[in-house]
Amino acid sequence: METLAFLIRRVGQAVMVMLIISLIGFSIQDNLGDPLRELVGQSVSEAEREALRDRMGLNDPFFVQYARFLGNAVQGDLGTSYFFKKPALEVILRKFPATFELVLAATLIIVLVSVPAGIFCAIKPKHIGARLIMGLSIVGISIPVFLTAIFSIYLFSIELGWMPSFGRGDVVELGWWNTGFLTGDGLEHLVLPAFALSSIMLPLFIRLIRGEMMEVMRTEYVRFAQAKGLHPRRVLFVHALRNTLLPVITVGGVQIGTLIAYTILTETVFQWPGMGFLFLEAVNRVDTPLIIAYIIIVGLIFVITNTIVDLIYTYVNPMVRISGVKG
Amino acid sequence: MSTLQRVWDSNFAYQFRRDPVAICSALVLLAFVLAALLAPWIAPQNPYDPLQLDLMNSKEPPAFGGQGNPDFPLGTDDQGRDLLSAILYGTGISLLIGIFAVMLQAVIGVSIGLVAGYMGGRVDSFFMRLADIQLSLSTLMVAIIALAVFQAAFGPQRYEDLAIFMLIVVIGIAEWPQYARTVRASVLAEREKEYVDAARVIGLSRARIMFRHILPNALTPILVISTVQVANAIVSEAALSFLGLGMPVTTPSLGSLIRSGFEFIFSGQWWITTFPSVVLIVLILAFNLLGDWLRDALNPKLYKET
Amino acid sequence: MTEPLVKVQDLQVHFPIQVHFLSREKPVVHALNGVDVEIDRGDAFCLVGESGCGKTTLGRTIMGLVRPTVGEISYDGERISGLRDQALLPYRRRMQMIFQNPYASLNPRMTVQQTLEEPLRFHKSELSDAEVREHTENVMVSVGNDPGWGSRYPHEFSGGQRQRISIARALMVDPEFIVADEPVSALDVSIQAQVLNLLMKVRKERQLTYLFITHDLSVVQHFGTRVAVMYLGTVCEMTTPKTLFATPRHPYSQLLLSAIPKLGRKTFVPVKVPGEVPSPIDLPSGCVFHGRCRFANERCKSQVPELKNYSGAQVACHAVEEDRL
Amino acid sequence: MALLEVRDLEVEFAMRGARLKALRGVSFDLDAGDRLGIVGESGAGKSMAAYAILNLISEPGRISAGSIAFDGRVLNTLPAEEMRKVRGDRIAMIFQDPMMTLNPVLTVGAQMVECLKTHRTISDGEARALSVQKLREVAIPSPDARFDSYPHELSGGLRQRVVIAIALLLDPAVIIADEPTTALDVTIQAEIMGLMLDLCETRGVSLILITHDIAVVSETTQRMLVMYAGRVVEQGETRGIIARPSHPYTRGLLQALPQRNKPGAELNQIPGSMPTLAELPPGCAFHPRCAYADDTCSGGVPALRTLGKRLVACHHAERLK
Repeated sequence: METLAFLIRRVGQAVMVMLIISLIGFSIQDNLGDPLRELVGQSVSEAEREALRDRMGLNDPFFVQYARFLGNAVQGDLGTSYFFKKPALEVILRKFPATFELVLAATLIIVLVSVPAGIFCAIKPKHIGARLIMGLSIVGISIPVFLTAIFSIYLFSIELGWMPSFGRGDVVELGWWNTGFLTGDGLEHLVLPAFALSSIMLPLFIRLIRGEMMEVMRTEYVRFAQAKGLHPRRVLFVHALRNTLLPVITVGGVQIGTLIAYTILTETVFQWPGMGFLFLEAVNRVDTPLIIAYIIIVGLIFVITNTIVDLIYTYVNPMVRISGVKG
Repeated sequence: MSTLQRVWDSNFAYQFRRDPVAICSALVLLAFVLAALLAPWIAPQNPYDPLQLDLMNSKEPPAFGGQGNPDFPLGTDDQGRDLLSAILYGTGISLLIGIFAVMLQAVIGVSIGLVAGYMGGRVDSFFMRLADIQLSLSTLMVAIIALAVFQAAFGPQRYEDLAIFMLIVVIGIAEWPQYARTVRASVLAEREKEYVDAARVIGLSRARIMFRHILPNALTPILVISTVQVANAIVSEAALSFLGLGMPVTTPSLGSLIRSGFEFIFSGQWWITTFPSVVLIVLILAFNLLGDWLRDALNPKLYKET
Repeated sequence: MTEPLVKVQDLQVHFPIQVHFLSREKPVVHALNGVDVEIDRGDAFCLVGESGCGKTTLGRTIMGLVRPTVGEISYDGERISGLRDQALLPYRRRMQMIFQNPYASLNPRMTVQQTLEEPLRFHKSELSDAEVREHTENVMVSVGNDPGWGSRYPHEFSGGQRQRISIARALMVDPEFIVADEPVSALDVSIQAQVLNLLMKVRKERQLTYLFITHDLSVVQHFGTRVAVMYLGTVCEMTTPKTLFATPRHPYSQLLLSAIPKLGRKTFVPVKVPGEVPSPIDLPSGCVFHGRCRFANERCKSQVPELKNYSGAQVACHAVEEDRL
Repeated sequence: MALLEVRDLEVEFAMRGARLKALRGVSFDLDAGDRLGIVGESGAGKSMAAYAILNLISEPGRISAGSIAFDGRVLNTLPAEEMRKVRGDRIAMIFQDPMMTLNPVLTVGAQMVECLKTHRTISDGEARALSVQKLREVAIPSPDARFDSYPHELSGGLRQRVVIAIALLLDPAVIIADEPTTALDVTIQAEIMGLMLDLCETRGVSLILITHDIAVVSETTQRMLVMYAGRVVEQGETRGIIARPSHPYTRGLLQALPQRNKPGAELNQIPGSMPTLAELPPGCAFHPRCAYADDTCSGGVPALRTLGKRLVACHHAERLK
């Protein structure tokens, strides 16, 4: 019952956010491109334009137009890209797999490295390795993603020639999806971009996990677990880790947005054929429908991932699960 | 005992004196600020003045390699601009945008945080929900989209003139939730303390309690996040300029210098990108190290989700 | 019979709990459920009870820090509950408060001098700087503090010293009534004695009236002239400490007394109390204590007992009334 | 030989380059089935002693001298793995705040079963049965249901019962209880105390009760030691000490209690407050607050010496008679 109520609330919230985003998207459309520009040439007279505007509903009140925009959007119609002359949604979704795989690879790197490294730094704070990790992490945080990307290209592609410098390599088509995970060339192309994308988030999470872990290790319940004579491994992984992960999950939810923002930078440097690269091109070409489609798709991704993160949090934290109120 | 003596003896100063990293970061920052302020006098040329640029001098390698022109110690970019001068001026622009953007963030964020924490109830819920949404959309994303739209709306020419102002405004507005949440969290924590009740028992007005009693106690976390926020703002500016949404090449910031050199890195002119990058990294690192130290030294209970 | 200094009539305080801003539920904590208390001039009136019994809320409501949901509070014959802040100011000078936690009750960013001067300058703005300083010094000396402490900050002092500074702050405006909310609970035993002695001394010197909130019955016995035992937002028994200790009437008072560890008692006498304190969100019907009371019957479960006089004590208990104990 | 022998225990902390001694030579014995009270004000080092016995002092603190012998083995030099087997199994601990002692994300049952499975080879079913049995013994209503509860679903009193059940789970020889009832209300405190005593007595478990409340110690223990600023100042039979304290501090502490004073009269207060570790006075740490102090007291640290049936660390203990 409570879970259901929680879900309903969460979905309600998601719909609210999407409404706001769509409103932003619509205002952009309303103020930016003139749809007539693409439809008719320069030769059409002002009177004819006005007639056309009326017929297309461009002179309707704001909210009528917005409602129409919303209705179309829900049906998957976000307008036609000026440049590609194709439905904007289709153009964007075509690029979705590339971005998704990049984010997935970077997320895997972040999770697989930050958790053990953070734990290690928390339990052996004086160890030379831990100090090294902490020192490197502050340097890592201080290097902007696009610089990591540039210098990794410079080092590994230009100087050493180990890695391809741009693009996605060979991809395999699986229905409407295309993946670089299945070819050696595709994986090789993924290494540098994924590393660059994870480069800021990784030290951030190492530090976060370390900090939370050290705080948890000082709590009375960890001391009690130690006083019970439990094996240090159990104290660490069963008692401390779960409590450490609660705030980490919350931050993770917030950071997903930043990660997607960084894909724009990474994809630009590596010319990775994903949504971010496409978006920047669209910005330069003032391809309004594509810009709006990108904003809405990205908004949707945020909302979905945040909802999933919330559900995971609820699952891990029994206090929310039962009472529904943070205790 | 003088105030100065008290400051010197305080735990805070003691920890600062004992920490070489903190001292170094502070010195580096001081050097950067001085260099940027004195740029018009110490820079070999004025990189903004097209008359001083000569395309004949373009892509000169750094002088110390032995093959470059001694007039350009760090080499030149593709416009023939002296890199050292461009970096000195660019650092100034980056710092300017960073600091003003953070001031704007602080003004908006602290006000909203105070109001939300003080009024509570629906006002609080509304602002915090808004902050949640904006944070989860990521500040860089908000900035990219906003600037992309502005650029499309104004056209590239007019946008270039407005760029510095737009960057400050957009980065300033995009990051207010950090301040708002931090301030709200400390206001909520302080509001429950008994010294506030003591002030109420005296009969002091709510405004006086807020500003005289609660706010001074909420300042420590504001100070701590400010350092890191300046670093973040500078990174954001650099990222936006790198994407071509920020400072134009004619009045380059560090980010736009990096952008202008990026394409030449493949053809061997590594210095155009590398030198501004190193400066940018050192600058951010110094801010981050200082922020880290401040956090440890003052040890405030910061809002967790920063 | 003279008018009591503080008169509390049928006071009820309910706090709504914030659930979610979209939720329909409006749960309420019943912190006080109809409390009637009279504090006479010169009393050291003690409120005693376990955590959550509403004793602190009662003190805070009298001080105007909490708004009553129902009921009325009068001070010196004038109604003060529901007054606006401005109208309350004349009373603020006459009533002051001392808090529990010496580490939180002083503003860490203000010097001792600033902390002490603030109430005086606010209420007596006509005083000159020299007069303010002189008064501050006098009060500091009267609570046994070194007047030279003025330029220092709270963190430089120990818990006991801070509590003495708090007391000095309360005395700055020469109040006649002081609410002391667990003023010694956070202190070590040897320091407790210092602070209790000080409170007794200033009471004698300044003819103060105290509302002393505590969970420690031994302090009540030593300090109080009257005592009210509270349980779950209601007063169960009101009498003098002497009577309470000699003949506790209410079953809860008896339980409380039997539970305090006695110095020098040679064996431990176990206490058996069925159940736990119920939640103040879902109050039990009838007498709030009936679920844990050995003497409870059907009437206790349905009818709320009222405070009634029994030679020297007011007790709210059906069993006492029916002489079933 | 006593079950637990603590000798000259010292614990020090590295702070700002300086070494601060939180414990400065603490010695005591605990016999099987005995109940020992450790009394002191905050900062006296009484909790530190408890953590030291279980070798749970964490950085930047460490045991810098002395020995802890338990059942013929020296605990503070045991390998970590051996020490771990003693904790929870032979020596169990109960902490102050039941709200903080139990892990919020694990069920009560999980926190009991893990303890059993760490120290014994036992099947899941047996572990559950035994845990529920223990929950029943500490008088928790519907123990079967409570086994699957999360800590935040229980009240403070119930949580402390769960903690006691966990401490008793493996029938330890010693239970160290660090302010077990301080966070609880008086009526709950009385119940929990009664329960703990009853269980220790019927099972022959030795108890070290650490508290600031002399009255609790006087009712529940046979022997007690009084600590001040990291040292034991008086040690002996509880009844004797309560009736006739030999150390000025113990005496001051007892006389400051309202129970020991005429209602309304001025309490016999001890002036000043306990020094912090960083600013310990020379000689006897109590001398600045002591009415009996003279030059000998500031000159030398008084050794803990035998006086009748008692140990006292005071140059002037004889004068208190």
